[in-house]
Amino acid sequence: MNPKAALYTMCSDPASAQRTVDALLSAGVRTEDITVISSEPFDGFELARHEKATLMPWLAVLGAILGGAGGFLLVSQTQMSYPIVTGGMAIVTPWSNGIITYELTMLGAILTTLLVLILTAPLLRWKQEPYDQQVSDGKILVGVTHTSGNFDEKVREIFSPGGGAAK
Amino acid sequence: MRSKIRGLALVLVASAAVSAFFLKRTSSANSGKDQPSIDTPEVFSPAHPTILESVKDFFGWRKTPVQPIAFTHKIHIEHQVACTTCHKGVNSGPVAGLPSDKLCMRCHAFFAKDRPEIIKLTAIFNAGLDVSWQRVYGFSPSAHVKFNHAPHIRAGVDCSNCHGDVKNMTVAVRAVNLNMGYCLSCHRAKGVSTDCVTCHF
Amino acid sequence: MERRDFLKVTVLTGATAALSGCEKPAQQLVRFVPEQDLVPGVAVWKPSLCTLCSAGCGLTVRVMEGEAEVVRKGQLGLIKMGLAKKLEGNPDHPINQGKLCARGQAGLQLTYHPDRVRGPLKRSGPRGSGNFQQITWEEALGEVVSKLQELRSQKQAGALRFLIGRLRGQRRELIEEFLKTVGSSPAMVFDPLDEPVLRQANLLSFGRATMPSFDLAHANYVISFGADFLGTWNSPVAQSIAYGEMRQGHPGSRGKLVQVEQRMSQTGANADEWVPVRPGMDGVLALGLAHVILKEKLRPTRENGETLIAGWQQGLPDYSPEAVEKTAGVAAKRIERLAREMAAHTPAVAMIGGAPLAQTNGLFSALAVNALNALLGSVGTPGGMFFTPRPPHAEHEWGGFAAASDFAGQFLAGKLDDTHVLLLYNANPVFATPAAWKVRDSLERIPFIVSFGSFVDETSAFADLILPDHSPLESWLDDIPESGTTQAVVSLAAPAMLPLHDTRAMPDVLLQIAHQLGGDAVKSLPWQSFDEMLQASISSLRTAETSPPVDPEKFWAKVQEQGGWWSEKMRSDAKQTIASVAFGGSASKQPAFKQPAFRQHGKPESALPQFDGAEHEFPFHFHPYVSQAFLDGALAHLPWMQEMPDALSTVMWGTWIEINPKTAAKLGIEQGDLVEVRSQHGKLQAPALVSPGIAPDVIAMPFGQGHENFSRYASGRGANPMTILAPLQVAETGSLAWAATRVDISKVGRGKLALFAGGLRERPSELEHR
Amino acid sequence: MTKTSEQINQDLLRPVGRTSPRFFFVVATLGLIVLAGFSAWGYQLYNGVGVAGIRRPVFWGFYITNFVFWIGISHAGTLISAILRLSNAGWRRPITRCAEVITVFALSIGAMFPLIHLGRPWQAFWLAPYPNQRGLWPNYRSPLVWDFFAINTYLIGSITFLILPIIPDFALARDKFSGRRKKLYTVLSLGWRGTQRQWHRLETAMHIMAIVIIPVAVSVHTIVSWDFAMTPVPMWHSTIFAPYFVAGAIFSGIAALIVAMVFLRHFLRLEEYLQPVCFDNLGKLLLLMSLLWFYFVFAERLTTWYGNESSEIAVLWLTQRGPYRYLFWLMVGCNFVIPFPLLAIKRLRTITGTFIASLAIVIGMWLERYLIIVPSLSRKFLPYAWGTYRPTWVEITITAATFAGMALLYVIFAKFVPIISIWELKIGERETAGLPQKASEVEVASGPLRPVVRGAET
Amino acid sequence: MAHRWGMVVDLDRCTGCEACVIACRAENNIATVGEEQARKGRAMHWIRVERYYEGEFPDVRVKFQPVLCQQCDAAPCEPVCPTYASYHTAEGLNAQIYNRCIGTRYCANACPYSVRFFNFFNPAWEKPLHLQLNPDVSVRQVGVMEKCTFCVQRIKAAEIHAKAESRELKDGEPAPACVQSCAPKALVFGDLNDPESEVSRLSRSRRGSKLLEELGTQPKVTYLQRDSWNDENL
Repeated sequence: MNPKAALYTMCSDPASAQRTVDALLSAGVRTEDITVISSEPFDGFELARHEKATLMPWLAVLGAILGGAGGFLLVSQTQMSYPIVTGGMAIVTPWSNGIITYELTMLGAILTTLLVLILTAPLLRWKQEPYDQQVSDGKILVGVTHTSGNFDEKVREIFSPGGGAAK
Repeated sequence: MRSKIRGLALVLVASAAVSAFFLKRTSSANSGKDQPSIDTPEVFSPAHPTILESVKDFFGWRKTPVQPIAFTHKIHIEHQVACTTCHKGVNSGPVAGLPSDKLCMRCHAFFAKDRPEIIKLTAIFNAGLDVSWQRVYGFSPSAHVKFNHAPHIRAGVDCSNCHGDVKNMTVAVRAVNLNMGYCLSCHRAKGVSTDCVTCHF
Repeated sequence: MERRDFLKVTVLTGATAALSGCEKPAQQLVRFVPEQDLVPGVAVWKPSLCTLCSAGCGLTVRVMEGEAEVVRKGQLGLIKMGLAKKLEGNPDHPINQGKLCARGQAGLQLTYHPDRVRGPLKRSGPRGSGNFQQITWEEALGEVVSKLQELRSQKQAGALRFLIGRLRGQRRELIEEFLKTVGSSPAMVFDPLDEPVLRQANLLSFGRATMPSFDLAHANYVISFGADFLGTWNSPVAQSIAYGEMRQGHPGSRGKLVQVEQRMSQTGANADEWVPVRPGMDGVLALGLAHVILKEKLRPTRENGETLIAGWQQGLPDYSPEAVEKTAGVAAKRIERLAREMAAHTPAVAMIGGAPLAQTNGLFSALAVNALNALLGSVGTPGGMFFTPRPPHAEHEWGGFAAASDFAGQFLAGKLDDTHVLLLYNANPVFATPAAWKVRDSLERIPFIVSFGSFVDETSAFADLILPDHSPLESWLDDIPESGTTQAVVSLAAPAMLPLHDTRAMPDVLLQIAHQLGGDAVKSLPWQSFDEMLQASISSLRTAETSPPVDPEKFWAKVQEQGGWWSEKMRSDAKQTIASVAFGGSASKQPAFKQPAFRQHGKPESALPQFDGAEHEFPFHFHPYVSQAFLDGALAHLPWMQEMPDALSTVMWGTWIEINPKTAAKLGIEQGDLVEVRSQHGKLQAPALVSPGIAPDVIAMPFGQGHENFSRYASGRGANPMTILAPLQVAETGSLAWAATRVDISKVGRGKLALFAGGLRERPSELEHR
Repeated sequence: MTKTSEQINQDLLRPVGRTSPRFFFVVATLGLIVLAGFSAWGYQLYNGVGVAGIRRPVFWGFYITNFVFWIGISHAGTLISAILRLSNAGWRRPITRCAEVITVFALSIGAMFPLIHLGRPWQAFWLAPYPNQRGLWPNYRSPLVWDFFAINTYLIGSITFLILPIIPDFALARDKFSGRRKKLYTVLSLGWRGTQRQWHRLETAMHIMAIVIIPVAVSVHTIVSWDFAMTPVPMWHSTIFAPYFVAGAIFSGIAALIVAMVFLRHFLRLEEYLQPVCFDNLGKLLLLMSLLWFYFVFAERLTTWYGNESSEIAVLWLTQRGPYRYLFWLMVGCNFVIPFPLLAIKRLRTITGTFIASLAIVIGMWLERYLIIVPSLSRKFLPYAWGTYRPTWVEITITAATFAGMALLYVIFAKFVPIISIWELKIGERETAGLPQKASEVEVASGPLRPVVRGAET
Repeated sequence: MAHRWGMVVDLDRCTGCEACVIACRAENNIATVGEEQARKGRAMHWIRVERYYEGEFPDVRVKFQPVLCQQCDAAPCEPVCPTYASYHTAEGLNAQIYNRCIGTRYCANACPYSVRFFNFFNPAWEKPLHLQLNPDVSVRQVGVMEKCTFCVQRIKAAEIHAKAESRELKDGEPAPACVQSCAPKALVFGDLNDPESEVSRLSRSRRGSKLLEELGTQPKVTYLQRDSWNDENL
């Protein structure tokens, strides 16, 4: 049968979704295979245990550092590489250097955050399954991907009766 | 990136133009008389005569000049005519200068009278007119650059450095892209001043 | 195109072109073969002369090759020619020694003025309308010659009159010679800037009807009665140079400048002490000073003063400080102090000019000042006043012009009425005479008027023919400066550039006319062109100082190259140079002047000025003055001058009326309000300028603006004070007493002032708040 | 009262879904004004900046005033919503987006003015550092170059900050609409499904952004103030300027926000969402800023007056007693005298009260910018060079157009995007409804799974 | 040794005749803006003679003070320019590079002396007035700032000329138009690096001071204050 096949049900509130998820887990479904989709975040609930950790903040810091370095190199190197005659007046001064560096540091952080978000969320992938428009009405979709063979039955049982159609 | 921004600027200028006409009409209607433009013999102004001109100038588009007479440098130099015979300002002042056809006729009253170009020349001269040579490098006045030939000649810079191999040109053409970078590269190489005010004032 | 539109041109420049999308005509125009061979981009300096005022400075003209639009054979085209780019002072010239005033430098715009008359014109509209049509030189000259032959045949050569402005040297000689040969009377001179009263006074005092020179460089004390000698009077550049020396030229000793006037002039602004005096009381004050000096025996007295000044022998009993304080309004103590100062700090010199001489008692004031100079022992001595020696060959002392009273006299004597043909050159009486004189009407009555002017001005507008002269830079020029140097000077210069338009030099035209008339004219005026005449006239100088005489051609070349001839002998310091002149010396023969009657001046009753208008009805003295930018108005058509901020008012592009702050407050007038000035003879309107530098009972206004018809830049701009002046005359000279009118003023609305300055004071009072 | 997510969806998507003729009328009117503005600008580009009223010595006039003003307004959103997010104030939820939108648009408008103001705008790209044959780079010592960097950073930052929380709402719109709109929102929602992973990442990103954007916002207006403080111009060359400007910026920003909210509340019928509490809290904030503003003005004026340095005192008196006195005291009235009682007295701190105060402040703050720039320039050190400035129709038209432009952009935005962050609101609702927030609040699953499945029933 | 051009203005000699003003116009192709623009405060005079009244009638005095670009060593106009259009040359002049100027007008605000002038429109010369234009100086166009250059074109010409003759510049050899035209010699120009030049000598005078010295702009123009007259002068 199709390995991409996914089963899902719609729960009316986070609590029941939580129970469903727990049931699935206790049924031995791997947490990565459980997809919970909701129209709002439920920070309090442990609907997706494996999703807690992310490097995003650290990456942002890294981006900031890169941006800053870039900024500093820009102001210093461009001037040095093309010596403009200024009759002995300063070309780049530490203070103004600092300002440019600062701005580009921040820019670096912002852009990396955006980038990391897009890559890890992930965004910009339009055709993704499973999904159900009822989510927008406040329902919570609990689905299982990559169910294969013997699991199917258990999952169906947990979802049944009236469980969502298997896809 | 630069071209992008220029494009943007272009859009701005264009939109400006459109609305400007709109407003221009109304305003001149108020003032009761339409204003002469810089093209009338009335007024001299550095303003561009048309929007189109200004755009051209902005992007540095210049149409290649068509000389009224196909003067060939090659032949003249082969006949041992020195550059300074005609461009006599070149080692005394800023401008090399173009000769009037009086000078041409000093020789061509006798030489090569049968050549078609010379016949043209003679006709112009006899009409009491001067040949209206076209500038080869039509620099825009907004370049605000003051180039002085004499010091370069004194410094032993060869004409061909900037004018290309005129010796072997028939009608002079743009051989070198005389942009600021070109000047600078030479000034840097020769360790001459790259102070802006050396050329711009 | 009017001035305000000009701006719009700059604003909307290119707009219509964009609409029509046409190409620059510069690319369509044909090119003519150049007439001169110049090295492009390289400047050559050519000597020339400044003709804008009586000083007669020498110029060097920066000439570079350029492309001019010209008409050749009726076709418009481009030609490479030498173009004058800048005017500077001729470093070798004894008068201005390489320096040049603002006006002189702006003279450059005379040549390139867009409204210059570009070819001979014939009147098409009614007189004064300024409508003309172009004709050829042949037609024009033909018409003039026929008119003159008519006169000759009708034996009325006397009905030909030549009205000229300030003119010296060979041009003047040529005109007079021409008039003589056609049997007409000498030219009438009209020059509002001339000081006929001072000439008359100098004639009486020193036997020289000449403007004085001053050795300011060596003076320790200078008292000037109304003479704006740093701005516009006499020889400003020479005097400014000397002034600089007086101030800081001799380390340790710095001369003092005292200025006596009612309205602070540019010179007054530089004075160490500014002494406001009642209008017309300058002579009284001068004698008051003399009184103190005589009384306290501060200087050895001069005997022969008595011949001119009543009571000189008795020590001027009528002019005690107290008496003078009453009349002149200067504190007695101050008079005594000033007198002692100047007596102690000789060489001290007094000068008088401008408004004081334009009072009815102007001659008295001038004589009083001359007497004061004599008393100070500063006549003909270093640091004093003297007369510039005349070059050996100049037989006439033209100005040495005839006194301007000449025009006034002859005009008022109705001489213009029996005139059939009037030739005009450099004179604009319609603009620069009081409306009360009705010059227009008399011009109307003259059947045929020919103008040699380069511009259509109010007077030329009456001409039937305009035969435009070259601009000075395009002409052969010569001049004999009358003051400002210790050397005898003959300035001479060849044209600095080729003519731009289809114009002809006035002298050449005159010669041509003479030759066409034939007869004696050809004999007395044998020259084909003016430069021949110049060469002939100056050749006599070869022998003047160098013996053996230099080769004529060499001499001619040298004169042209250095821009004139000046005496080598009389160079350097003032001592031996100054011609010895004695106060009260007898008068020599002066063609232009009526022999003065040696009557005594200074009897108090005759010393006081009269004014036009009753005090209760016209409470203010009207004090017009020569404009720093436009002089008498002859330069109002130069854009540079129009946009030059006036030194004191900082006004550009307009006239103004100066009012004392107190007076303004009393009348509820604020800066920039439109004010109406009324005299018995007319009224005018101009914006008010509130200035601390003017007496509360005086209203001052510059000459120069208010042209009706004088190029796009000057026409219809500002108001002309001349129009409301009373036709009073200065006693014994008949010249116009232009400072003797009384007026009343009132606010009529809001005016427009273009001021360059923001604040009036370096420390505005509001800064003192706390 | 609480609302179900259906209701919320309905109410907040309504303005996006249905379009009344009034909308087109508003857009048309505003559009015309904006067009007029662009024509004026075109006229100016064509003829030269001389068609504006600027002159020697007042080389900066309306344009730079508007620049500073709009950059100031732009501090409404991002800064405020960032602070509120970090402090996790519940009442923020309905207003964050209105605020952030203001930021983005005000900033883009403000950033236009240096261009409008330039003598040769077509060369403006010389401000950007890029390699070129001339071997020339921008002068990094120039505050204008600092501006260039700061404003770009801020713009990118606040656009991100605005877009991120919109994504889920786009997804919602995608599901609710059909046809062309569906396609549009499908693209805009960037493939958002609402997986726990996406939610988690999004919230982390928002958190980082909120932290980063605050110092950026502060730096931007600091640098704007330095455009003035760096030059030796009487009363410009002062260290107080940076904080003074930042405070003023937040001040005007909040005011602008309140004004916007009132309009939204009225026209989009969001009475139940933009509740008085928001206005009350913002009002308090505004009161604080008003006091702060007065404090700065007082400090600045006092120092100048006491110092009595001639050139500075000239400007001081020019504004307080001179021709500018009417504007000056009007400004004080608008920024302090009027708002203070309205905001301080609880009974007056109603929606209407805050609205009036805010309007006054918006006007007052514009005047403040004008009075900072023009009088100082017209009274520089040498009295001879003093001069007075009068704006021309060109400047006035362009200024008017920017206000219209702001409104226009706002209206159009509200037409395509739910102006209140729906998903954040839902969280708020669930809090107020006392629904379980944590797993521990529901009884842990035990026994047979039936109920669970029943729970899964629809 | 590099030159350092400077000027001395002797206020005791200056008569306010404004010859310098016109000399500058003629030399530097300064546009005439016309009455309306003049009234709007857009008249351009690279050098101006400031006039300050002191006291009230009848005890009035006037101070004339020519003001031109002070060519400051620490010029406020330079650092603020984002494009280096306003910068410091090797010889210590504050140069204004027209074709690099984008017209922020920031320099003009920063300049305490208000000696910078802006081309609010394209200048225009009614023909044939344009034939007077000096080919050695750019004709500026709309949107660029301009100011006194110490007649750098004259300095350059003199330097090139001297170099061609392979000699050093003589004192007072390059003279700006204003200095050249000043009758009472109130303006003196020269090389401040040459201690023997007239300008150096005069700038060491007791009367010497700088305009708005307190701002620390370090101008290269020295003003010699007016002397007062008293009997001890003799």
